[in-house]
Amino acid sequence: MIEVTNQPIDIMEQIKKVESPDAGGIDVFIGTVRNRTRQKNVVALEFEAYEKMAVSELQKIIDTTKEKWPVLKIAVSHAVGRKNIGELAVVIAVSAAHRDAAFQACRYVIDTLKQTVPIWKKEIFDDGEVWVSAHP
Amino acid sequence: MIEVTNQPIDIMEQIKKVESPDAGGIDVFIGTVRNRTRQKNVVALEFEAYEKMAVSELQKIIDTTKEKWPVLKIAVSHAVGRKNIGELAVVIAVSAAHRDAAFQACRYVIDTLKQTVPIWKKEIFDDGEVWVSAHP
Amino acid sequence: MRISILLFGIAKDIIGSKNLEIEVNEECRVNDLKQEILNQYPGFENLKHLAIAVNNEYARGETSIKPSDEIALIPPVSGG
Amino acid sequence: MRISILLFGIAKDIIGSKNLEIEVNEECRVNDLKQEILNQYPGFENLKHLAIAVNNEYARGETSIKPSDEIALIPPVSGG
Repeated sequence: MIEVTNQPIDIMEQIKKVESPDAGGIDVFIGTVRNRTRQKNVVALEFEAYEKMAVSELQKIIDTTKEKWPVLKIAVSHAVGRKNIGELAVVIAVSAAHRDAAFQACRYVIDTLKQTVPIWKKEIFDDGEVWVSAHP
Repeated sequence: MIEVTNQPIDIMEQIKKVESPDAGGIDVFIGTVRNRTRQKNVVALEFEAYEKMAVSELQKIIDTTKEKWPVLKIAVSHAVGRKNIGELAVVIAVSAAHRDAAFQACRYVIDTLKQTVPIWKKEIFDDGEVWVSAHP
Repeated sequence: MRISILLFGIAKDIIGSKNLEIEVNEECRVNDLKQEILNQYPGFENLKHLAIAVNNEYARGETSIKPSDEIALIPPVSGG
Repeated sequence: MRISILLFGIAKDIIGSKNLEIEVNEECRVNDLKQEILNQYPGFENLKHLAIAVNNEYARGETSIKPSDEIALIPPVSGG
């Protein structure tokens, strides 16, 4: 249920992974490449991952999430490589019997992913590039 | 961006409606028909809507949501008719520049939809049927 | 005057029809109509609550009703 | 002993390579390695923080390092 991929992420494939007859709700978060950041025009993002560790950190997040909320299944797909405006950076799908757990768990996965998973994002502008969050 | 339909809901169609180059995140809630409720096996759900009013109440929810959070686009599709286990009852997609607004707005839409939109759900069991929430 | 009312969900089951025709006084407000319905169909007393929509909007009790209005009974909703 | 370190993101740019070979004392802990890297490559001082992973896990400062370990520099992450 974890994938770090240089191919375009298939949203429906991620959703199908978490479908269940026990599910009353599925929450899906889709991170897309935005055209602006801090008042500058973004041309593209370039994602790099320490793949083995990224997968194991994502597995830890999924395990913790399942301890914290009564969810059924969790799927995470994160992109690596160059992604243009509107393309997908990450898709997280969480199914649960009740929607409250699905929403809270999905939010927790993306928030924690951004803090701990060894994936790095470079913003590419017309006039340069910046590794996001690297500097204080 | 609002649809009350007796056809199967197309999740990707709803997501495509809210895509935007300004979007950094899309949150999608998918309500699916669950096989159990209050310790009983559900065979199917039957949804009925007062369609014109349902659409206008959904529009009010969308308008209020856009006042409360900085979101870009909101799409809501709700099913009517008989839906079997695993089929889709509702899909809500919300795009925003930042994920916090997308999550909160999506949650608000489904929570408020369940309180105000004139749509009714009948649970069909092996041994009978019940209009959900009708009685105290 | 004669009022035509749209019925949905359990309201349809209680009355056994998709529509209800009911005779009310000329100066009829939403509260009066609701009372008249409860008098004629005590089954509604068992519901958690019962709202009335006038022209596709939830109506307050004091709203006046005309025969040309589109009126609907709104039993407790349960979409989603 | 000689340690091989995997580099990602801005760490790769600072050192100008995907790998760093570095000579450290036999009894080397994660904190010692980090100090040695900061001494040799002051560019890392400007980062918000710098973690070290040993065998695909975030490592504590007191963790001992063996040449057979898979070691990586983890500059501030920014996935999602």
